[in-house]
Amino acid sequence: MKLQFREPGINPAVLSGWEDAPPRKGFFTDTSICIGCKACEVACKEWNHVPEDGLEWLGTSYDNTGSLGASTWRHVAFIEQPIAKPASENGIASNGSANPDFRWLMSSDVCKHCTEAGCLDVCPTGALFRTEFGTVVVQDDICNGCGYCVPACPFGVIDRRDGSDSAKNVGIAQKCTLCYDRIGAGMTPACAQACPTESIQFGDLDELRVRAQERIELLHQQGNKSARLYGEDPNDGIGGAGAIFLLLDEPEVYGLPPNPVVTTRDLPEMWKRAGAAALALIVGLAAASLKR
Amino acid sequence: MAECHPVGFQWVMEAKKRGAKIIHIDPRFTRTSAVADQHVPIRAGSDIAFLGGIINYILESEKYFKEYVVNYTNAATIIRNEFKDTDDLDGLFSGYDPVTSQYDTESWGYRGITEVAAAGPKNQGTKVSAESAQAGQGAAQRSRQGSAIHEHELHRDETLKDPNTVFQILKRHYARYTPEMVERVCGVPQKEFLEVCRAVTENSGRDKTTAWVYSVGWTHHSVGVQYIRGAAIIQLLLGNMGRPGGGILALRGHASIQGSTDIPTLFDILPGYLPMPSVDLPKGLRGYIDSMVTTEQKGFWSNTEGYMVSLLKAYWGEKATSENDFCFDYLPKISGDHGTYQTVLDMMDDKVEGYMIMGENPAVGSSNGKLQRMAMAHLKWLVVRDFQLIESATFWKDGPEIATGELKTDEIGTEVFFFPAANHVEKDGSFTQTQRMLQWHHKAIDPPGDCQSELHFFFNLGKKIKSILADSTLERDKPIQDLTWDYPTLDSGEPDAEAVLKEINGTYLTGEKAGQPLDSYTDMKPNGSTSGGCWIYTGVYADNINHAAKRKSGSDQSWVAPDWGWVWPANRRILYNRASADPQGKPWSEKKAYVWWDSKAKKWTGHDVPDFELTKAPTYKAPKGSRGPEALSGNDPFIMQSDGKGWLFVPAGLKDGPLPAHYEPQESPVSNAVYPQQANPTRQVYKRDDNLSNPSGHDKGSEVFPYVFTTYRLTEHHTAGGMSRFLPYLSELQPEFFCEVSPELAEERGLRPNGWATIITARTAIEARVLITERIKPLKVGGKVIHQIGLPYHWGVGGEALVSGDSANDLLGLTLDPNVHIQEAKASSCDIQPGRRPVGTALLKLVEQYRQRAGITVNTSNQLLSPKKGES
Amino acid sequence: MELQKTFISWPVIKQLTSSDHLARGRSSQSKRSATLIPRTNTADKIVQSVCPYCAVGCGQTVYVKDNKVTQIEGDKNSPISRGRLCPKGSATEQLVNSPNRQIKVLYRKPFGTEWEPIDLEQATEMVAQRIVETRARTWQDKDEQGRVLNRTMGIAGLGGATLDNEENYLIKKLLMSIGAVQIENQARI
Amino acid sequence: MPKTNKSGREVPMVPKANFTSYYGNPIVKAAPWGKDIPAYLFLGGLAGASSLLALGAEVTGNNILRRNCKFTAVGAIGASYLALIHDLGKPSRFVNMLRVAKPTSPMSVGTWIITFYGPAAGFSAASELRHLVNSKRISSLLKLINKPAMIGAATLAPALSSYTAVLLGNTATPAWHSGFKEMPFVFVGSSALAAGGMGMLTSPVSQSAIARRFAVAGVATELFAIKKMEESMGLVSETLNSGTAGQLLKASKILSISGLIGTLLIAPKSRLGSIASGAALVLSSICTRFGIFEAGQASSRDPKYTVMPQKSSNS
Repeated sequence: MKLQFREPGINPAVLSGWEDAPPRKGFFTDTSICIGCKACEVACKEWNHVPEDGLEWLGTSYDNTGSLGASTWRHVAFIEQPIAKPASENGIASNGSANPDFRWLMSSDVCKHCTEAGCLDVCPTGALFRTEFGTVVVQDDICNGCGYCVPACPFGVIDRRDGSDSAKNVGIAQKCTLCYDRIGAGMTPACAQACPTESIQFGDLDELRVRAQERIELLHQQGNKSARLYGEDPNDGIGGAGAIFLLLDEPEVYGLPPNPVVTTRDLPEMWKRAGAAALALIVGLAAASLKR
Repeated sequence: MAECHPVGFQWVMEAKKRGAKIIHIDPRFTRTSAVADQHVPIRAGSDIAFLGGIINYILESEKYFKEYVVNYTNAATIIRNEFKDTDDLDGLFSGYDPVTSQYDTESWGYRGITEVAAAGPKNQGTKVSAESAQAGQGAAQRSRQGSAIHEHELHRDETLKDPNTVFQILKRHYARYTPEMVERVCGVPQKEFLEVCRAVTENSGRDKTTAWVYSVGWTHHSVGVQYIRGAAIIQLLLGNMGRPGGGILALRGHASIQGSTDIPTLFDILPGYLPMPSVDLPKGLRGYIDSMVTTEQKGFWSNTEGYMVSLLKAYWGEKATSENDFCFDYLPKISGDHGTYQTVLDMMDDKVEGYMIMGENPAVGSSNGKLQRMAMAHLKWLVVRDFQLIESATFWKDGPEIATGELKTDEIGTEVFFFPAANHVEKDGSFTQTQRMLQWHHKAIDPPGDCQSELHFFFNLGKKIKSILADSTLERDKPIQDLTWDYPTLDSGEPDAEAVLKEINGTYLTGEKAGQPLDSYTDMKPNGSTSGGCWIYTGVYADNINHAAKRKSGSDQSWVAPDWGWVWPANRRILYNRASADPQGKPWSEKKAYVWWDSKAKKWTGHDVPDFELTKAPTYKAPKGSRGPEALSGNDPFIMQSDGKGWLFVPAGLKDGPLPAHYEPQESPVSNAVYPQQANPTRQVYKRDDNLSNPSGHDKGSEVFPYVFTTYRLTEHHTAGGMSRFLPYLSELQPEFFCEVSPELAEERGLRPNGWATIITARTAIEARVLITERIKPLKVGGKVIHQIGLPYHWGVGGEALVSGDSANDLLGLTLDPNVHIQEAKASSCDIQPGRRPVGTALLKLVEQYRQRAGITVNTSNQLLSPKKGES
Repeated sequence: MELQKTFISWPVIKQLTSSDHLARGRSSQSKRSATLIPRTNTADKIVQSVCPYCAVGCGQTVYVKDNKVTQIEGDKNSPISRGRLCPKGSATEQLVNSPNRQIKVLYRKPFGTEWEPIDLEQATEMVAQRIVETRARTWQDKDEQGRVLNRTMGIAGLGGATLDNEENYLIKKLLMSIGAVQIENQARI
Repeated sequence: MPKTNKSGREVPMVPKANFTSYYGNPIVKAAPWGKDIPAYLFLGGLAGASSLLALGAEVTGNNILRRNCKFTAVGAIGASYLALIHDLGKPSRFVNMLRVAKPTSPMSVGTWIITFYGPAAGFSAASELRHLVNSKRISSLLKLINKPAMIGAATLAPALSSYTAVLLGNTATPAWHSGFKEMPFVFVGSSALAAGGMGMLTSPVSQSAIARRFAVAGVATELFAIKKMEESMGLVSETLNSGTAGQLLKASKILSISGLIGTLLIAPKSRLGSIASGAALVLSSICTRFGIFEAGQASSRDPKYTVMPQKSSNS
């Protein structure tokens, strides 16, 4: 029995016992065409019966959602920012000569469905598991709410739901399932289906990668040098994401970590260290016992 | 558009992907601006100057589409010598009567035509419903029922050189709308303005078309109709009407607001834009018809009598006979403006006893909210039908006036009935969407509890009224007794909606086809042998098929998708599409081919249903003395117009001028830089102390209200919130009322981010959270910095919604466009101060202090004619 | 037997006996997850509809199970919307099934301080009475010049833009017959 | 210019966070854990090291110490169970922990450790009470399993004392993850000083020499490891010195150093001194665990601890 923690380039579903896995599914969120309508947020909640997440006005542009969480599986970020380059260089949000130094970025964030998923790795119950589609799903009939997945996620996506006991799935870790039930029946996830501008695209991840590549090349050709892909590199710290993004600025501007690494990468080293420390404890005791 | 019609906006994004340039002209930087190629911040209320500037650019640089302009518009038509333009009359057109504040439009007419397109009785011609202007079936069109205008009678100069041609008048009129003037009035730098001009003109012509898209940002002005007219002139000059990718698209905000204009719940029209009978018309049906249609009427309005008689037959069935004028006098007569705002003022004056509100929330959604609520407290009875207990249903309990002490619950005598309504999945029926498409929605489940559709409720109500009056012998009760009201019902007791649709479509009453649905409005007869509830909808039920329910997948048919839903008229997707071909009937270009003359088959064909008589050759010349469609020549694409041409200049039918001229809003922080006349001299004002105005322009006291505010909607909410503020998923996305201000204004007034601000007008003061954003830019207007404040208007004060807050509409007063009686809601003046507003009587005191400081009386800003220089 | 089955389906055992040694995938799948199907698949009835919010006219597909709407989403066949919906359209199911939706008729007496329950039939009857009475009180046969008016200025209406064409038709028809002209809707606003 | 903190002491100037955050919102999420988890970190460590110390006492013939250590271990592990179950969002589903065995999940590994350790420690402790049992059969059974249970518990004990460091380290919580190399040593040191301290607290001076030496070794290890850990944490080490975490860790240091001094100078002579020193050490361990826990939570709340290290690893 070989305990392979990772094997880059391979469909993680295959590594997780789905020898006959269908092509890996994923999202490509092209923020350059996002209009910030939040249809994704609502469609997701409606389909998945995710409860309301607070009626608080945040004063952060048009974002009153704040961040992803147990009761927010899609989150549209709004960033009002000055830009330092001439409008013509920005093929996306160039907004005329009166306002050449300003743009309004919008981006719909979602679970990344990492190839190497910290949340899944640390889950002690198997509630979080890799589906045949290569996605990462919490099974709410299994999860016991240990909460370990929450700090394990390098993106701060998953969270344990608070609230009154009568509410749905309180005490259980919750996040995007990439509409496991829908895609199992050949349907499109609710958010991607609702998205008016195809900013959120769903499909076979390989195909989405190609599309993302083409799109970024086009934007670069049009002079939008700040455009970049996020999560598409299989050699990055999470082995590439199942939900990839086209961003127009640094990831942290959108509240995304710039170079996340799944914690499990360091786990073998951690176990070694823990072993050494355990040994040290034994040695310490032996020394204490011997030294008479 | 991305903000309020995100799903429609997918097509704009699609076009952008293919290289289209998107320009967004708006005071605010919105979600649309975020993805536009160019955002042009403009001073609210200055669009006519901007549009006029573009017209001037087109004419000066000769960028107009000459062949289109000469053949398809009235550019070559010669106007009467008596016509005097705004240049000559300090901003007025000829014919202004300072006593009545109205125009006599006679001098605007075509030379040689005695009663130039005098659209019905002069005081009636333009009582066009508010947003019919939006429908593209606008003011001008409906009043198009003018006398026949034949080419041989018209004076035309196709060289466009005659100084009295429309073309030359246009040129003179817009000569002063230079880029410098645009900058001075709109606050748009010339460079930026010229960028727009270039983009629009370069993207028009044989191979390309430009589309203009607008919403209530254009209609909510005291010169709203003229805003649309401005765009119409541009589109006609550039040849963008009746062609794919062109047009002026009105984006409307309610599922069937188009339908409620076509089959109107509006005071001034009957179904199909037939005018409501007015008291000052000659007597009877004949008088009504003759006032609109002459014996030699040209175009499709010539059969107005057929449409009207069919409607009367639909209403009163067999009781309507040629002997009794088809019960024409059963119809009530109007005698002026009975629009919703006039009605509310009448409520204040205790002239109205009962009010029925169906799916609207005037306490929040209508202008001068306080007036709305106070007026409801004057009623004897009020019926509210909605899904939720909206603020209009609970004003007597938790409205803002209870808090200020202006109303006391136990002193309000209004009897209130709240009826829960069924929603769209609980009933069959059709919506007409913004492009005139009827789409059927099928009933999925029964409504819960007491919920009922309006169809069911009004059917029952009608039966009850009929039964109460069944034995009456009074003359006035006969229209009720004789009304046909026997619809087949479903198990639930509600009427079969398809049966109603069939009645709307119309049927043959006699002959071998008796009982069969009509195929087309051309089948309608003035002799009582047909019935039909709305002539423009005829065909929706042709062949006994509910065409509104057609659902052939978009991917299984052509890009025009004719087999999805049904578009009036005649399932035609683009109106006046004859104009998509050149005068000879050939497409202007292959790329823009849409409808063309097939010379072999000798008929019009194409991707859409041709908006032209199918076999009328492009070369056809209307014979002398012909009438109706026959009188339209082969190159008259605008078949509802009395001369078959697109109107650059409107010789009749509008109340405030044949050409758009820039006037300042009722409340403006600047004086009119274009003309000495400050505001629309025919605007509708109300000199009442419950509807005061801020001082405007350079009037004393105007400095008390130095800022411009504009109201609008957000993606996350729906109008006055009845369908959004009660839903958790929408409420959480925009939970509180906020104002959008620039960092500069925040600095000037000491507003703190995420704090509170109080916004004050002569009507009231409201509070909002402060969102400081660079999306709002201060503008330089005539050397002065103008700050604008953005206010989304979705919130209201009440106890039932999940989220509530002050209503932006409370700030607005009532000043109306004279053509359509729509309020000016998009540009008014105000003051803003940091902190929350006072409560209780202190609030009233604050407003009173402001009024005193600004010296406001009922006459403030309500002098329609601006004083001449030196008079003041 | 049952115990044995339980034991074999114990993920630890599955984990040791399958290629999913780390228990990160198939062996951790619960029975419920393995048999999950979308609720759209179990609908009794699928109905075509149109979004009730703005006037774009997006197509909606309504799924019904046991006479309850279980899902409303975009209709992919619509050439207008291609299956897409905005946030409002996406919230339509909540509009329909809203737990705080008012489903009973309420009545407020003149000078009353609270709502009172009332029977639907009775309330409709009362409204009919009010209309007839007000109409009689405010009826105008002719104006001061003797011209025909045939109307009441005592009854007004507001609404229609959110209603069906058929409904607007009946409202207009009925109110024309009673002579109420002040019938308006959002199109004026 | 050197910056001074509230107490007026000079602190090293931290490079200014040069990045744009999303409205200052955190990127990673703080663990949704309450006080149960740091309490468990302490209790688990105490239990493990106590089981080990019990073995040492057995070998060195300190029977009272052995018995007390066993009781400490079983009490601590019992309280651990309660804490762990209490902290679950769905306590009724505790048993789902045994659905799978995942080496990628320290919590899963830990669950299996305590699943076996707990009964071992229990039986081991129970055998100390065998003379109170009337039934001869049970009494002899307890005697029989005493040694295997004690050895079994002692075998799992080092793992129990050290794995919790992996539990914290194997997260995206900046302060926990960045200290993963040294934290196991901090934790075993803390466990040892706590167990030793508890031994001193509960057992006569004459019996607890081994406990004192164990504690001294623990203090030395912990102090050294924590210093090393701070160094390797870089920017994130700020969180160890500020806020609640800073106060707790400062208290921990004072307690452990004073406990150390007491252990060396007073405890061998005075029962009271032994009790005081032992208590200081136990408290020190509690403060360490709560301090490190809090440092992690604080590091999650400020996006700079997530972004800055990642950006520097980028370039």
